[in-house]
Amino acid sequence: MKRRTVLKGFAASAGVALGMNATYLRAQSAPIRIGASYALSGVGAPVGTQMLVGTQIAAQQINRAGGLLGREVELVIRDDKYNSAESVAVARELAGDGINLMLGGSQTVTALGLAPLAPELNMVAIIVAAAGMPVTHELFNRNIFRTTANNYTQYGSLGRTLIEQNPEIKTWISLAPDGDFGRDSALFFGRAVEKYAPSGEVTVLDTIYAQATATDFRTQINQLMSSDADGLYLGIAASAQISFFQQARSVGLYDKFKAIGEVGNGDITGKAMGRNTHPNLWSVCHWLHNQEPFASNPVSQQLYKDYVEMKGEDFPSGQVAAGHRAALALFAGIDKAQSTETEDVITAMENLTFESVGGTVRFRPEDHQMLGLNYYSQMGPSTEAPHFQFNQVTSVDASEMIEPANPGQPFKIEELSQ
Amino acid sequence: MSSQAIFVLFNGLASGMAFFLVAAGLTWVFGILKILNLAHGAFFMLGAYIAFTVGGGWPASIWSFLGVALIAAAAIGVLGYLTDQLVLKRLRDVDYHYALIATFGLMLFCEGAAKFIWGTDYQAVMPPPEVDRAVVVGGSYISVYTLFVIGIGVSVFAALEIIMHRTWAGKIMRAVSNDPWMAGTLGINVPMVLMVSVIASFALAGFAGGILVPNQALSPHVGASFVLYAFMAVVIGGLGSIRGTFLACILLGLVESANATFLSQYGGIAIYVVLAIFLVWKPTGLFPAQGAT
Amino acid sequence: MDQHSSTLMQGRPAFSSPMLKAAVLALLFILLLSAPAMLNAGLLFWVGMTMIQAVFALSWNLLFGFTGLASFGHAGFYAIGAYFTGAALRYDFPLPFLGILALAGIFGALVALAIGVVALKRLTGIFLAVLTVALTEAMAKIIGFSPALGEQDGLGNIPRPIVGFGVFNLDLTHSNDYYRFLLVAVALMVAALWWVVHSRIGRSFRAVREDAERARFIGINVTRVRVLSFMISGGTAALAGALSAPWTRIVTLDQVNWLASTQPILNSLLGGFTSFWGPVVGAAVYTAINYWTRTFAGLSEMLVGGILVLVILIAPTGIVGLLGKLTRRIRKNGDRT
Amino acid sequence: MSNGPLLQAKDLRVSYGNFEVIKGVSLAVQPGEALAIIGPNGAGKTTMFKALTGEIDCRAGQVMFCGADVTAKPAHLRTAAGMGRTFQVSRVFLDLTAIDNVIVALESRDRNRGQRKGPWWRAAPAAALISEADRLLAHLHLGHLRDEVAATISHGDKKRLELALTLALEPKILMLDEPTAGMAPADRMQISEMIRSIRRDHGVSVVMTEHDMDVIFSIADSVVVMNYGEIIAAGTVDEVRNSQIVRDVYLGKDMYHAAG
Repeated sequence: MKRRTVLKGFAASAGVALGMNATYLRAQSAPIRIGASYALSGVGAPVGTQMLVGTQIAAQQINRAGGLLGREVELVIRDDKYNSAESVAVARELAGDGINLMLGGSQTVTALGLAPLAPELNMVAIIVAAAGMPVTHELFNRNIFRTTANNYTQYGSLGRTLIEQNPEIKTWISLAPDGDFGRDSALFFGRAVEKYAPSGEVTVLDTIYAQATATDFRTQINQLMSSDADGLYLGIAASAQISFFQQARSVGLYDKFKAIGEVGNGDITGKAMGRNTHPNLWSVCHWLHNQEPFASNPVSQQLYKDYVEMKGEDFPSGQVAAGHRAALALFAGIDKAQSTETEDVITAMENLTFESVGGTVRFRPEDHQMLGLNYYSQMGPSTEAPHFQFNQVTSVDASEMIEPANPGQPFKIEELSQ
Repeated sequence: MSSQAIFVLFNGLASGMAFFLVAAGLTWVFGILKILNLAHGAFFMLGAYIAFTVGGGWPASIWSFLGVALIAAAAIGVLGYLTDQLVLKRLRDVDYHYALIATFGLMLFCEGAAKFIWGTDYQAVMPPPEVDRAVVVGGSYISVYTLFVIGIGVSVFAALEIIMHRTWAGKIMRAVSNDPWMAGTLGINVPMVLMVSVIASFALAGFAGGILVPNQALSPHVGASFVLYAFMAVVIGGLGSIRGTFLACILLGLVESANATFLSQYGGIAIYVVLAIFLVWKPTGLFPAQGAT
Repeated sequence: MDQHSSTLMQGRPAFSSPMLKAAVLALLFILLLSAPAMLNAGLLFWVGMTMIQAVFALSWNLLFGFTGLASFGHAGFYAIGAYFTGAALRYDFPLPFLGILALAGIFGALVALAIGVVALKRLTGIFLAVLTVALTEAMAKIIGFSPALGEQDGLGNIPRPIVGFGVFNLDLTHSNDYYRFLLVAVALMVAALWWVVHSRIGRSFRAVREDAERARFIGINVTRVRVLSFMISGGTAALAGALSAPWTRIVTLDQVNWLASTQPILNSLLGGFTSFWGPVVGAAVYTAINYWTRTFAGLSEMLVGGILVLVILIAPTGIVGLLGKLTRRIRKNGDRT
Repeated sequence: MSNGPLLQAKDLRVSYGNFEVIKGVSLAVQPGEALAIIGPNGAGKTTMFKALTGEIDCRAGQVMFCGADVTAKPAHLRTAAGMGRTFQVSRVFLDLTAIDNVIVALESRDRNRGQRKGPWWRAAPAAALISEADRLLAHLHLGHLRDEVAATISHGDKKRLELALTLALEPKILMLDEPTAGMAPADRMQISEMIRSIRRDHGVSVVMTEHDMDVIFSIADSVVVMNYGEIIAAGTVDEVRNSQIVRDVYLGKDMYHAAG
């Protein structure tokens, strides 16, 4: 069985070398079927649909180039409904259909359902965007690979970026959703601010908490206004973040806080707030096609070109790149393995290096965590439509910010030496 | 401490009046039709979207803002007429559980339709420029827009009180609410009164959508955040009683505000404790309506 | 069954004779038992979820269809069972799995009892609707604040149990094995509910649903009957949740929200709440619709909402009611000719 | 059981809000006796009736039944103790068949007595109960409607079915609220004949409110006349018929109307 696949792969590459056309090859072998499970409905839909577009473009690109191992790539698209039970059902259904390669876990809730399942289903599961620490710690297993930064790296780097870019700000505070994520991300952010403050004299105040899905932040805004801080980490995401900005702007919070680092809404907030965007708002950034270093990156240029062709819009969301990157990782792994067998692909991916919109990235073999540059964008209002603009993008190398690999064990920040 | 108390008070009143704007239509239609319209929040949401579509994200003045809210009210009133003709009218004389479940279905349908029409991107509408600033009261930052919402809430309450207790139309409404059969024998066109009530209730939901849209991000789920509070207020106030609902909204707003200030690590819990206390202590509500079960 | 035939005892109109009904049920059981051999893992997962949803819907309909009380927060009971079982398995409570299941059911029933006692006299109508919704929301909030229950992320990585029967152990770690266990458990629960509905207790439930005042004046303690029904319903819903935790291997707040509470309502109405088997039919049909429309992403809310409204307006007695009407009409036509 | 009255009200007071509807009424019903409560509309007859059966609470006073104080007892316990009642507009379980209506009542009676016929695991009603229910239906001329759903049977049949439900409880006293309300004259006579035969066969006491004097005279032994929440006259049928006060406040206005 395995031998046949290898032979097919060989024949396919030979075919490409001999200049045979893709149609001929497709007729020769069945397509490689890859599951793509994203949140396409429910509250996760705004993000999930964008990621799917990125994945679809990646598949088109590889097929245009003759496919993988000489075979066409076929995506089997499913909606996990931003719901862990649904993501479990999807994974089982895909496995039952004979699919052993999938992209999923576009959010932490779905990744937590999917991750423990991969070994049972003998699948390679790419966790596209779930940044929760457990994925590469207590939930780690060999079958999962994460193609996004984890929370510790991500929000530590955001804190570092903010203090390095705004060294004059001496007092920082966080507004975070109650729960694991909010508590941890505010902590990671604050630690990094303290560690990387150039002068060393910086105060991080106690975090203020709000409900993740709240619609009224006036109490928290009043507390922020009454605090001594002039730098803010905002851990509230999605529509709640926009509600926060709407309510905060009216009472003058924009004047008080000289810099805000937010959790990752990026252009979602920019599009909604338009000319009322905070003038020094930093975001976790996946991709900005017209900003350096993305603008001169060939992978990024091609993705943008294909996006415009496919969607007819010229302002792609950064999330498109997350779906694109995850798919590229899997394709590169299959290509390196010259096989689609689960075990072969895992072995190949453990030491994989590939090119993404943000440059070269690789996986850390111990815990299958992706490493590369993490980007942070700064935006503010603009006089022209869409009335907000990105002013600059900076990067931090993940390998400087990541915790030591410790697969199988829960992540504890207290155990890290400062 | 006193600064905190002032803030809790203002913020609580603002939340309470926002709840009331949503709850007013809900309690009205309950009083007349004895139907708890679970889709009320969804029509509120549609009102907010219509206001956004008509008025855009930056209202030019407070007058154009109010005008847009009235347009949203009219549009949702029309939807109310259609809903009444197609759905509610057919459920008048059957077990009220059917109406509850049908309006639940309507709610889901409206949310799905909103996603279909307006997409899933979040939108933001700013308050009109006249109220788009803050005043500092006793060290607390209070947005003038929230004072505007308090003013609108009190005005709507006053208007409903006058209509219900001082006018001929209100007398007819109350007669139908108390005993539709008797009202019918007295020559009142009961089906007409019921239809007008449904339209008015929906229009109130649309108006609330237009007024409250600058309050938070606009998404298809925006109704859910208010409507649960509105249900609680309607139950605590005494089903169908506008006065009771008004008081209950203020109470819930204050509780929520105090909870967020003094017990922020358990945000949103206190309101349920209050609800439970009321359900046990005053199960018929502050102002029990006649005939409500 | 004996010759006594009455509405209380009668088979549902869609199945005319008890013999036929028993044969259909036996066939269904055999089909479900052999499902692991015939279906792929994904479909099998759906079948398992449908069986759980069917029991969940039956528990809701015991309350609504047979006692006349509507709970709009039934997901709360389901979540009690699911979270308790999830936590017990995840944190290795020193309890046998069957004991965990039993405790989950008892917890559900006790919570229902507590609600019933507090809200004793007013356990009806809109009061109950709002109370159940609010309590479920409050419970979701509390779970969201509990690190041991996974807060917003849910309780994941739940291991499947090994059931000890003293002399031998039943290893349910594999999907197919747990599926068979699930099937037997569901069959037993359906049988128990069938017994409740068709027994003296069930008849007193129906009397209360029909006319609580009249029931009081034939000596029925209406409050006690309602609380009892609420307890059985809550306990069964909790058991359904308890069975789901090792099946999905993750429990999240999605199982405690409004939409989750709608699921049993939708299934019962779709299938027909006037019939014992209606919720089961509804759960199966709903899963089928869901399965065939899974590629039309984003339309699910419109679809579910639209179906609910249409069912209420066009066929308030659901699929089973509609089938019954059809067979009666056909039979009548047959008689005439 | 004592030898005193079967049912007794002592200085009963009932208010709706601040408005006192029953202003200290006392009455007694002896075992086997049939008592009619009459009075003009709004006199408090139905309220009095509801207070006696436990449908509403009273503000002050006492209700004694079989020698025990039942004032604080809810309706279902008074029913279990032997009080059977019918409603002005007959109430039966509309979605159930006639026989099931009776079976539910029989099962409730047995439950309240702590009896169970047949093994616990048996879902279907015991054969003994089914035949008892059949006998009751036959007794009230409802045998042919055995398997009809109650919602579909006629008004008069519903009244009889309600009586069957009540009789299934084997009550010591029958509380009948306007047993002939809304009936044609022929039906009224049939019902009063039936009530007489039940009294004869079962030896039960009867308390009834009624407008129709013919029905009252054919059933009742004694009569209590109420006006504005008070008893203005009491006695045997003949005594009340000839009482001047009664003629003044009651017969003068409503009597001819009701009888005609």
